[in-house]
Amino acid sequence: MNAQQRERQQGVARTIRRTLLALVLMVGFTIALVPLYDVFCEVTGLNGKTSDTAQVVAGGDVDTSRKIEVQFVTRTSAGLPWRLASETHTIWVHPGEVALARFTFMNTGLEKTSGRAVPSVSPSEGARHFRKMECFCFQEQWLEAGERMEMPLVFQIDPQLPQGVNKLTLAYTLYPQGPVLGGTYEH
Amino acid sequence: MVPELPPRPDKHQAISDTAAGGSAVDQGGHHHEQPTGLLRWLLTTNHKEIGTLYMLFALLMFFIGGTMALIVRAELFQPGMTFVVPEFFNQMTTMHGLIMVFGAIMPAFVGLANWLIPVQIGAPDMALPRLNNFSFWLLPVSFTILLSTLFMEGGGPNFGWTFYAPLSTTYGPPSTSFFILAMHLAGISSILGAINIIATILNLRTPNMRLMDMPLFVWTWLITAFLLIAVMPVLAGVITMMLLDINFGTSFFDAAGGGDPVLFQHLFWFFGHPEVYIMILPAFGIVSAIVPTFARKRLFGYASMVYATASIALLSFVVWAHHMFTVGLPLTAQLFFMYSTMLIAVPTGVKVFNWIATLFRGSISFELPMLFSLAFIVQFTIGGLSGVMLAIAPVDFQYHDTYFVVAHFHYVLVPGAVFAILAAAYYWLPKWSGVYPNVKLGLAHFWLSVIGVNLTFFPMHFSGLAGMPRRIPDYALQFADFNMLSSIGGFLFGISQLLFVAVIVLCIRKKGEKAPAQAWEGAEGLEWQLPSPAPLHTFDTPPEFIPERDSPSRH
Amino acid sequence: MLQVIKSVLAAFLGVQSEKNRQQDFQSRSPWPFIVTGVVMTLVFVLVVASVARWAAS
Amino acid sequence: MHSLLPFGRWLLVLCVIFASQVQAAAINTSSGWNLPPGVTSISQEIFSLHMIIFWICVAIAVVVFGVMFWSLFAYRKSKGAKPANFHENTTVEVIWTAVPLLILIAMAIPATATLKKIYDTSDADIDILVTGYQWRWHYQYVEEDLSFFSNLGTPRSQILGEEDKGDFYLLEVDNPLVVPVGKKIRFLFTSNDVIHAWWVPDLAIKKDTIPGFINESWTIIDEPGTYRGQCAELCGRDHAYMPIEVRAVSQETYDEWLEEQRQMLAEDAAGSQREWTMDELMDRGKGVYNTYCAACHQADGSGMPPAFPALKNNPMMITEEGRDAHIDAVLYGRSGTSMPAYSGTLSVADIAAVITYERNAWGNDAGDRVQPSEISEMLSDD
Repeated sequence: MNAQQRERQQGVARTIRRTLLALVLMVGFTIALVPLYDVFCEVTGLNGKTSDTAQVVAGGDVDTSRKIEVQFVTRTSAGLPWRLASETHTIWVHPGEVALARFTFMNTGLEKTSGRAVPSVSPSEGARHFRKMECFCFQEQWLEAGERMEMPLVFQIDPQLPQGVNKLTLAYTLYPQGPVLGGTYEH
Repeated sequence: MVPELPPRPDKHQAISDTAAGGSAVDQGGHHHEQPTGLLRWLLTTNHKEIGTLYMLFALLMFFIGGTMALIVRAELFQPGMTFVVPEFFNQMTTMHGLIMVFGAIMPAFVGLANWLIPVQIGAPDMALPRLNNFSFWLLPVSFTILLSTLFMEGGGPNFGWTFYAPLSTTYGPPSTSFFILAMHLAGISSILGAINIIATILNLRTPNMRLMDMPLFVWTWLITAFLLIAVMPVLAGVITMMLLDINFGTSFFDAAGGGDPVLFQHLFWFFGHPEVYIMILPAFGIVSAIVPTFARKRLFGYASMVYATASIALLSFVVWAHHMFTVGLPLTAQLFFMYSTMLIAVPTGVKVFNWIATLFRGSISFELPMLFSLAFIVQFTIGGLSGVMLAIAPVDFQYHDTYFVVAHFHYVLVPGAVFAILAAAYYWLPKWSGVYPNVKLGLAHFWLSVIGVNLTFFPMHFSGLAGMPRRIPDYALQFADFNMLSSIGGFLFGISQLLFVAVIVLCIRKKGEKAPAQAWEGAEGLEWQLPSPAPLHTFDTPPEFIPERDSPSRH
Repeated sequence: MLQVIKSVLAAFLGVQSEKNRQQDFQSRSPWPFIVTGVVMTLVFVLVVASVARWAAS
Repeated sequence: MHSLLPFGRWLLVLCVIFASQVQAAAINTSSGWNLPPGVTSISQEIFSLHMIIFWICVAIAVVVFGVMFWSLFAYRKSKGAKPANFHENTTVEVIWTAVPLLILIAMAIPATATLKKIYDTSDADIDILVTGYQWRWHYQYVEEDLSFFSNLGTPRSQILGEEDKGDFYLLEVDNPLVVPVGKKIRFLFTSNDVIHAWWVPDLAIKKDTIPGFINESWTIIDEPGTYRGQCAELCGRDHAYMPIEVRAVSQETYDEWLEEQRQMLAEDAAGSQREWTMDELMDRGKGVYNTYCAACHQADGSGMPPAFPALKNNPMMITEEGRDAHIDAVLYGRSGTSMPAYSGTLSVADIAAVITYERNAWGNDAGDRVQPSEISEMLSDD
């Protein structure tokens, strides 16, 4: 083995170390992308997701110069014999004002089951300005067969809401919770 | 992982300089005790043999994937559920895409890289010959698994080659886990191949050859290999998350558990868009080798070609969401991806202009590789222009997920990448086999392919604009004429590829005009100093390389 | 360093003057170019993002 | 090696074919070669953007291919062309980088303006929630308490070629979406299962419907008429069979239609209380079955085992013991299979009818009736 070949072999070893390092970094980056995406969405309102923990009331004045129409849409999904209804379709609030909306859950099935309401806000730019102080969507709910329960949503529209937005739609989709087997839900 | 160079026999007389007209010098055989027959191919660590294996595998996959495309085209020949049921149709479109992308185009380029990079940079072999063997043999395993899913209960993957969640997770067939396994194996194969190529290019160049002296094919592959290293882990990550969602109750992509189906698309296209460039950059390198040869004039703007390739590669990481204009991104994001996508057209345009400037005031002849390369330039440009149209987000609302998109990416990949691969085959076949490809068969292959491919894909622009969504087995009556044309074209193109097989068989059986070392008059590069066919072991002693004389960037 | 940045900028456009090109050829290590390229890509992203933000408002 | 002549001639022919195709595409805007200009101001803006960028691309193609083919023609080796020796020119390179850049910037400006208009969903008159299902659309008039499913209207016999295909083959539905002209309609999009995309070319709206998430878009339709579209995102087996039909009508007609729908709902509610005859149930059940069940279980109940079990002679459907399981399966679906829950999809009358039909058709002889009242009792809240 001559000098040139030794040098080449060392070079190859170095390159492999570097590419493997790059590979590991990329794997790490990929794993990091999932939480990064959530952070990114929360900051930019990319996907209309709202915060999944209770927020405190933002201080500051109520902006009485404008009124925002907040619209509620509810859906249930396959596999959960529940109904979810909102008391009203829309309420009008001033930015900064703390408001309350009531939702009624009903289990029309024959067994005790659990479900969770997943919120989404449109336009998605409004998502991060939709502050929820109390919401049934923070955790899963259990209902006995035939049980009916009323649950409140306490929220506030951040006065920072962009000027162009004057209507927010909050959609709740009710999903079954519990063991997920083979990709389909047991009920 | 211990890097290992192939042993260097001392008694061996290296071939250097021109051996014009020389027939194959038989010196490959006496190196080691080589197993013969099947075992030899199974265990080979020789870059030329592995390159051949890769290319034959790609050809086989091209025909399997092509047959699936013809099943699709047969169903679409006329409206109605006429030939196959929708479940099977969806499996065919999905498998066609997966096989063509991961089984045909990528392995074909890796095969070309294996064959050509060592001989173009004057290296005796790839840097990691055994790893090379391993990364090839992962592919047949991977695609056997993938194809076997078709025979499993519930059928194979039926969710499109982009496998969007939750169609591929919560609603996927039971065979999805096998599909994920197959993709993992193909991905590992690509990553290992990329590491090998980078190690070879950066370390085994003949003395005096600087990076800016490398042929463009080597340059494009170096950049492609970096892209592979960067994005294949992302693909692996996505499919692993799918696997967890399907089998272990996580919900990365399932809204029911707090996940987000759109996250899947972001991750997939963060891999997928660079992947698109992985499938086209080596084609740029091939065309940049062939056009100067038959224009008998040096490539115009060598350096700007390198720069343009690099900036295309970098920009390819920041345009992914143009595949997702309709998922409901906020306005700012929409604008960002529209602008960045439009800008990526600039370096791509530079490449086309450089090729044309190379032709300008050359001395042009029209041999088979040149014909395929010229067709590549025209057809790829058509695909590029429809790409610019697709970049305009508001208009993309009308184009998105229609046959216009199908026409666009097929123009880039079939009359584009596939034509470049065919051009490469015709260009280097004399070097590989020692004989020129049969001109009559080759001409027939070329013209039938050009007509077939354009007849297939050009009408798709119109069916798309007229409103035909992609991935549908049955369609409204106003799309019938265009689809009939596309189907006729598809069968013409598909069947005419048998001529290519005939050309290759003739070359392998050495039926044809013997080729000298310098097989093409205007060709430049170290590979043309080797006799045709190139012996199994070459450049055991690094060849002489004088940048002022041999570099493609000399003055 | 300035030279590398200039070269990378030129590379983005695919244009480079003869003299600079010669200079680039002299340096054997590609790393400064690669690092600068990645950094410039980030700068490019920020510029396009702020243009998009400006256009959206 | 071989002569240029056949090559050149072929290319010329090819160019002429291309050019004429492109020409025809551009001119016959209404003949199904091109995007429809559509019936909203946004769709027309998009159409003109499309035409501008199309002609720019044609112009670029003409120049680029012109220079290319002229070079191929003029510098043939067979005509004794000698190669020149230049291989770079900074001025030229700067020009051909700068010019495309300027063209692209010129394109980006109107595109940005249009995009901003598309995103302005404020001050809508009507809100409609569009939900994608495998494989049908569901429309909910948010302020009106009115909602319904919209299924493929083309009979299966046309799809299978047993009957001639109609003019609107695969583009017709049973219940079209009805909207008034001249009103700003805001669409909200979501999905029940996988991702679909709601696309009506004449309105230039294409938006993905994503399970658990909500998207929006808007339109003001200027001309009354029927506008057709399709699902544009692969959503499984019957992706091709979930068309969209939007009927834009005058405000008066719209109000009448709303009134009609309300009456039908009231009738349905009344219907769920009364006793239905076997014939009524079988008649209604057959229609429901063919719309919702026949794609998997087949019109003759033979199914496609193992994925979709046969209903004909299915023990569940011919015995008294199977009755509860049968009703349960239709109401809540079958876990681990692709059988969906229909309790939220179909009215109680439809559910009762289809179960009765399945128990008494194709030689099944359970002989019992399932009454709507029975179903509504099962579904009742208390």
